[in-house]
Amino acid sequence: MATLSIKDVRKSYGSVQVLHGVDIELEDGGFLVLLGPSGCGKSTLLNMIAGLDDTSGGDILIGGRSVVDLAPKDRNIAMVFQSYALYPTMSVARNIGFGLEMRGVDADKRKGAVEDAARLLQISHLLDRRPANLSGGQRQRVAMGRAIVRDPELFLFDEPLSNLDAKLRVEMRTEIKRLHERLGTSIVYVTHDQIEAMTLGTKVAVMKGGYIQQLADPRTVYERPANMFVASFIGSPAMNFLPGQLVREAGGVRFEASGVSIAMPARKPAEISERPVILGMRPEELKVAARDQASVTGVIDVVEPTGPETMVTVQVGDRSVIARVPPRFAGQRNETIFFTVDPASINLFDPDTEQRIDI
Amino acid sequence: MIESKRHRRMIANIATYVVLVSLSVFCIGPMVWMFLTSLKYEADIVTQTMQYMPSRITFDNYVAIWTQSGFPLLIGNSLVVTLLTVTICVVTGTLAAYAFSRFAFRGRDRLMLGYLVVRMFPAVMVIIPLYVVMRGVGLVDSRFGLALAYTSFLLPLFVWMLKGFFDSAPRELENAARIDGSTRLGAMVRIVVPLARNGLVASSVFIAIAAWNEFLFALMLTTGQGSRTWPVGLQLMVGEFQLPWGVLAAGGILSIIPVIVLFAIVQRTMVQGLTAGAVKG
Amino acid sequence: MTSSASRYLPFRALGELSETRYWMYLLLLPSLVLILLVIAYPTLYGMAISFREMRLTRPGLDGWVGFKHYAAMWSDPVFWIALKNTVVWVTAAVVLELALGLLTATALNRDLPGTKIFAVLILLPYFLPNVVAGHMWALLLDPRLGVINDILVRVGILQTYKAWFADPNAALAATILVEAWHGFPFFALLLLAGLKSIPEDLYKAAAVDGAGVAAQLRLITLPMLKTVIAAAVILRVISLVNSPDLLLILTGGGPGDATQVLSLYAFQTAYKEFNFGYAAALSVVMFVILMVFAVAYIRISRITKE
Amino acid sequence: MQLNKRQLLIGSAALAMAGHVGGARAASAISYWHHFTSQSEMAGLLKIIGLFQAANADVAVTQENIPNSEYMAKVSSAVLAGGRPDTAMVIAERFADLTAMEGLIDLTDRVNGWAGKANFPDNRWTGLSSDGAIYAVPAFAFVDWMYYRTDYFEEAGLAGPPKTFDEFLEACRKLTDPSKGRYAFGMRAGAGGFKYVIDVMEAFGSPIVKDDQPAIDRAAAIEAVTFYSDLFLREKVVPPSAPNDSYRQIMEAFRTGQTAMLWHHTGSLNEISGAMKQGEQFSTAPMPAGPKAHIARVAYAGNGIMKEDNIEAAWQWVSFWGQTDAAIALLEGTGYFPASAAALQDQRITGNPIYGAAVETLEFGRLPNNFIGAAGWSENVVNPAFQSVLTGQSTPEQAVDRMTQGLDAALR
Repeated sequence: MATLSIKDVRKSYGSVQVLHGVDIELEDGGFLVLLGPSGCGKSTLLNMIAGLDDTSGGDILIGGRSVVDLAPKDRNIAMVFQSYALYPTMSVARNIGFGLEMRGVDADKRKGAVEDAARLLQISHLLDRRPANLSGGQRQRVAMGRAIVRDPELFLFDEPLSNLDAKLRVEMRTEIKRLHERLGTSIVYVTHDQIEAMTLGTKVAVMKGGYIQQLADPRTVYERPANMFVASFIGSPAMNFLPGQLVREAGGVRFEASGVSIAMPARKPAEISERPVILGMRPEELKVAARDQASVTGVIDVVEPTGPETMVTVQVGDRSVIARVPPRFAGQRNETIFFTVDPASINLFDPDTEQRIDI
Repeated sequence: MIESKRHRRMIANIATYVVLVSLSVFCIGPMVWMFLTSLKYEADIVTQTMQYMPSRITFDNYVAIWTQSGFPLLIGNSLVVTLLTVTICVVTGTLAAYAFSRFAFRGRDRLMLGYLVVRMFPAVMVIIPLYVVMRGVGLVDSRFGLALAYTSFLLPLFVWMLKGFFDSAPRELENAARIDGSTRLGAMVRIVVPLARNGLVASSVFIAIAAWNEFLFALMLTTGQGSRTWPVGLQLMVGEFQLPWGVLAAGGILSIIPVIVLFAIVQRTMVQGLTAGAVKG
Repeated sequence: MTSSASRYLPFRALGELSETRYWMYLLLLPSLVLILLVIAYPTLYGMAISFREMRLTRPGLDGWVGFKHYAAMWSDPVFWIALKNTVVWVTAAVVLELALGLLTATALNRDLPGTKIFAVLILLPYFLPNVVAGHMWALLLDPRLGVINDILVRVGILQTYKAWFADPNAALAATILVEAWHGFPFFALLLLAGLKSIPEDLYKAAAVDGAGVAAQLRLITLPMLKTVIAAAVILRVISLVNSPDLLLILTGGGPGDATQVLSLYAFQTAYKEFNFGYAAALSVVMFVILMVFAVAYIRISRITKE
Repeated sequence: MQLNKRQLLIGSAALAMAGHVGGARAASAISYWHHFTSQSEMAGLLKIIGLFQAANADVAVTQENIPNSEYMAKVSSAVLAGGRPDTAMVIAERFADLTAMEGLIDLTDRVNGWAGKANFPDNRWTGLSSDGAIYAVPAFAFVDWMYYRTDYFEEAGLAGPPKTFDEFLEACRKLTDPSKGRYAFGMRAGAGGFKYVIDVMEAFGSPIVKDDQPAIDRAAAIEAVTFYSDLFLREKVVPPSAPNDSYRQIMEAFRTGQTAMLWHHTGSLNEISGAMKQGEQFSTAPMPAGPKAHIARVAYAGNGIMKEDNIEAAWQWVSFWGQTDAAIALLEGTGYFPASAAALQDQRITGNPIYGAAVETLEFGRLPNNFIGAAGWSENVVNPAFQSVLTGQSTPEQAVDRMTQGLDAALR
C-alpha cells in the first residue's frame, strides 16, 4: 500500500507529444481511474507508471520513492491486462505464482499464496488447467489472482473488463470493488467506460489529447464537470446543452433561451456580466411539472420507455433535449410538455472556451 | 438451392483433388523415376528400349555410392554444417529479430532493408574475398567456416521470418512477465521465445534446408574430404568421367532421406508455426 | 534478492543490462558483427576490384582501371544477352512458381481428407539439393534415355525424342520448368501459412454479399496475401538472380548463349577466364539491378510497414 | 584494409607455412590435387600412390579429387587467396594459365639433374615448359583417336575407317539412317566440344595463335566451321541433341548404338570395352586428316609443384609418375597413355593391337594449343559460338568473328 505521485510527467515520440505535463496525487488506498477516449494518453500514462514505457520528463513516485529509473520488476507493482496476458504454456497455478517464482519465493510458500488468492477469487478448482481451457470470466479472475498474490504496493488495471460480455462485466466490476475494499491496496485503473469510472474510482482523471481535463472524485466529475468535454463524456444519455443568454435580475441571474427561462442564485450577481452562455443539464434533472411552474417548455418528439425509467426527447426551441422521467409517463408525441429544473444542478459553460463558469 | 450448393461443393472438392493429385504427380514423379533408376542395372538404363519397371533389381548402386564416395563422411559433414548454421542463426538471429519486432528506433526499417541488401551481392564475387578472410582466421576448409559463410545469406532470411512470428506474440505477455519480476531478457527467454517456438522451428527448417542444399560456397570454400559437403561430393563424383546413372540416382535418393526424416519430426510444429496467427490465451 | 538471484550471476547481470537503453543495441550487435564480417567486407572488396584490372593469368596488368570494365560491358553482346536471359528466366520462373504455389496453397487450405499427405508429397522437391535436382532432370529430359521423351512419344505429342537442351527456346523453357519444379513448394508453404491467417469470416461475409470464387480471390485472398507474396517474391528473386547452380549443371549457359544468365556469366568469367575484375563488375551490375528492384518493389508493396 | 594480389600471396604463403598439413606418422606429408574422378581413374591413382608409398615410406600423400570443370576455379582461388596444395596435376591446355598466374614452381634444375629425364623426348617437355623453364614432370598423355562401329561399317559396305575428311563425310552419309534412329557421328558440342571445333579449324588450315598473337585465318576457319556444322545442319548425320551433348551423352549414344563414330581419346577405351566387344563391334582408328592438315592431339599431362614447403617430398612424388611401372599401372586402369618413351616400349603396349591407332597417332599428333587464356577462350567463347551456329542463331561467319574477337581480348 502506498501513495502515488505523478509530477509533470511528459511523453513524446519523436516530435509528437502525447502527454503534456500530467500531475496526479493518489492517496494511500485510493482508487484512481484514468478515463478517456482512445488515444487520450491514459494507457501511455499507465505504462509509464508500470515502467513499460520510459518517461520523457517529470517524476513518478510510488510510496514516496521515485521509480522512473527502476525496471518494472523493481517497482513492486502488479498489473492486469486487457487481454489478461496469461502465459499460455503454463498452468493456472503457475501463472498466478509466476511473480513469486521470479522473486525467488520457495515452492511451499508459493503454493500457499496461490491457493489463498485462488480461494479469494473462487478459482481453486481451475488451478491445474491451461489458460486456453478457461472462459473469459475465468481468465479475468486468474489475471487478477496473479496480481493480488504478490501483495504489491500498487495495482494497475488496463481496461480489464473490455473483453467481457455485458453481464460478466457488471459482475467483475463488483468483484474488483469488493477486492479493493478488502485489500485496501492503491489502484490505478484505465478505462474508457464512464460507468466503471463512476462505480469504482475514489478519484477520476478524465483525459483527452494528452491533457488531464479534470481530476476529482466521481461525484464532482459528474455534477460539476470542468468543461463541456467532461460533461458530455460522462453520463448516458449525455448532458443536454442549450445555448442562451445570461441576464441579470434582482437577487440573481436568469438564463434565457427559446423555451427556457431559469432563475439561478448567484453569490455575487453584480460581478456577472450579461453574456451568451451554454447551459448544461443532466436528463434526470428535468422534472415534469405544471405549465405555471415551468422553466423549460417543449414539444414531445420521441418517447422511449426502458423499464425502470422513460426517455423523452423533447424539442425545445430549435434544440433537442432528453429528459429522464419516471417509468409510467403518459405523454404523446407532439404534445407540449413542461419541466422544472433545480437551478443548483445546472452548469454553465463559456461558448468560446467551453470551460465551466462559476456563478 | 440447397441441392445446387451441395452440387457445387462437390465439384469444388473434385477439382481440389484433381489439382492435388496432378501436382503430387508432378512433384513426386521425377523422384519415383529416380528411385526406379537407382534399382536398375546400368545396362538397363543406358539402353535403347525404355524400361519402366526394372526387369531385374539390384542394390549394387546403393552399395557403390555408400562405399566408394565416402558417403557417410560427406553426409556427416553436411549435417554438421547445417546444424552449425542453424545454431548460429538461432542464437544471433533470434536476438536481432526480437529487437526489430519489439523496439521502434530510428532507422529500423532501413536497417532491416540493410539486412536484406547483404543478401544481394552475388555469391560468385563474395566467395573470393570471403576465402581471403576465412583463410586469415584459419577457417578455410573447416565446417565452422562454411557454416559462418552460410550465415551471411541465411541470417537475413531468418531474421525476417522470425520477426513476423515475434510480431504475432502478444506484447502484453511480455509486459506481464516484466511486471511479475522478469527482466526484459528473462521475459524474452521465458515467454516470447517459447511462444514463437513453432515459428522458430519453421524458420530454422527453412535455413536448414537451404544450408543442406547449398553448393557454390561449399564448392569453393572446402578442399579436403574433411569438410566437403554432400552436394559437392556428388557433383564431384559426376565430374568429367560420369558417375553411372544408377549410382547417381541412388545418391540422390539417399540424400533426401535425412531431410524427410527431419521433416517428419518437425512437420506438425512447422505447420503450426507457419499458420500461427496471434497466440491467444 | 534470494537464492536464484545469485545462482546465475552472468545471466543476472545480462538481465539487468536488458533493462537499460543499451539493450536494443546489444541485441543487434551479434548479428551485425557477423554480417559485417562475413558479408560487408567481402562485398566492398568485390566492389573495389571491379575498378581494377585483375586477371590471374596476366599479373603484369594489375592496377586501377576506373570504369573500363563497365564500358566494356556496354559493348559486350554476351552481357546484354545474359541480362535479357536473366530477366526472362527469373520472371518466368517466379511467375510460374507463384502461380503453382498459389494453386497448391488454395487447394491445401480446403483441408479435405488426405490433405496432409499431399502437402508432404508436394513439398518434397524443395528438399532436394540443386545438384541432385539438376542431374535428375538431366536424366529425365535426356535426348536418348529420358523418360519424358518416351512418355510424350507414347502419348503421341512428339513424333520422335526431342533434344530439349539442344534447342535455344526449348532449353530455356526446360530450365525454367526445372526451376519451377524445385522452387514452387517454397511459395506453396509461405502462401499456405498466409491463407491460414485470413479469418474465415471474411469469406463468409463475401459469400453473403454475393461474391463468387473469382471475386473472393480478387477482393480478399490476394489483398490479404499481399505481404506474404511480396516477401516470398523478393526473397526468391534475389536467390534466383544470384545462384547459377542449376544452369551450371543443366546447360552451362548453352546452347549458344540461350540460357546464359548474369550469375553464370560472372562465374565463368571469374573461374574459367580468371578475369576477376570484369566478373566483379558484372556482379556489381547484378547487385545494382537487384537493389533497384528491391527498393522499388518494397516501396510499391510496403512490406516493411505493418 | 585493402589488399592487392601480391600482398595477398605473401600473406597467404606465410600462413601456409605456419600451418602444416597434418601427417604425424610420415616424415613429410604432401597434398596432391587432381581431377581424377571415375572409378577406374581413382583405382589407377590409388595404385600409383600404393607403389609410391612402398618405395618412399617417409612421404605421405594426401590426394584431393576436384571435379574437372571446377578444377581451375579451385586452383585459381587457392593461388589468389592462399591455400595451395603441394603438388597438382597439370594438363597441357591449362599449363599456360597456371604458369601465368604463378601457380607453379620452376623445376628446370631438378629436371636437368634427374636420371629419368632421358626417358622423355623433347616434345614431352614443350607442353610443360614456358620461356625455356620446365614447370612439371610429364606423366601420361591423352591421345586422340576415333572409335567406330565395325559392324555398322560392314553393314554399310564400308571397307575401313575414313582416312580423310572427304571419306569421313562419305561414310557419314552411308551410316546415317534416321528411320532406325541411327546417326553416323557423335558430335560433341556441349561442354568440352570446343576441342574438336578447334581441331577442325586447324585441319582446314587456320592456325589459332602464333607467337602469342591471334592468327585465325578467317576464310579457312569459316570453311571449317561450315563443314563441321553442316554435319548437323545440312547432312543431318549427327544426333539432333548434339548442341548440348557432352562426354556423357556422346558416350551413351555410342554405347546404345545410336552413333557409329566417335572422336575422343584413349581414356574412354575401358568404358566402351565394358559395353561392347573389342574388334567385333568396335575398333579404333586415327582421326581422319583434314584438307590442309592431319590433326589429332597428343596432350601430355604432368604434375607440378605449387609451393616450396615440402619441395623435396613433392619432387619425389611428381617424378615418381615418370617411372614405367607407375605409367603402366595408370594405362591399365584408365587407358591413359604413358608419356615416357621407355614405357611405350613395354610389351603390354606393343603387344596390344587396339593401341595401334594410338601409337600411330603419337607419330603425327600435335600438342594442344597452349597460350595464356586458352581454357577460358575455348570454353567461354568457342563453345557458345559454335553452338549458336548449330542452333541457327548465327552464321559460321559470325561465329568465327566472335572467336577472333574473343581471342583478341584474351591475348591482350
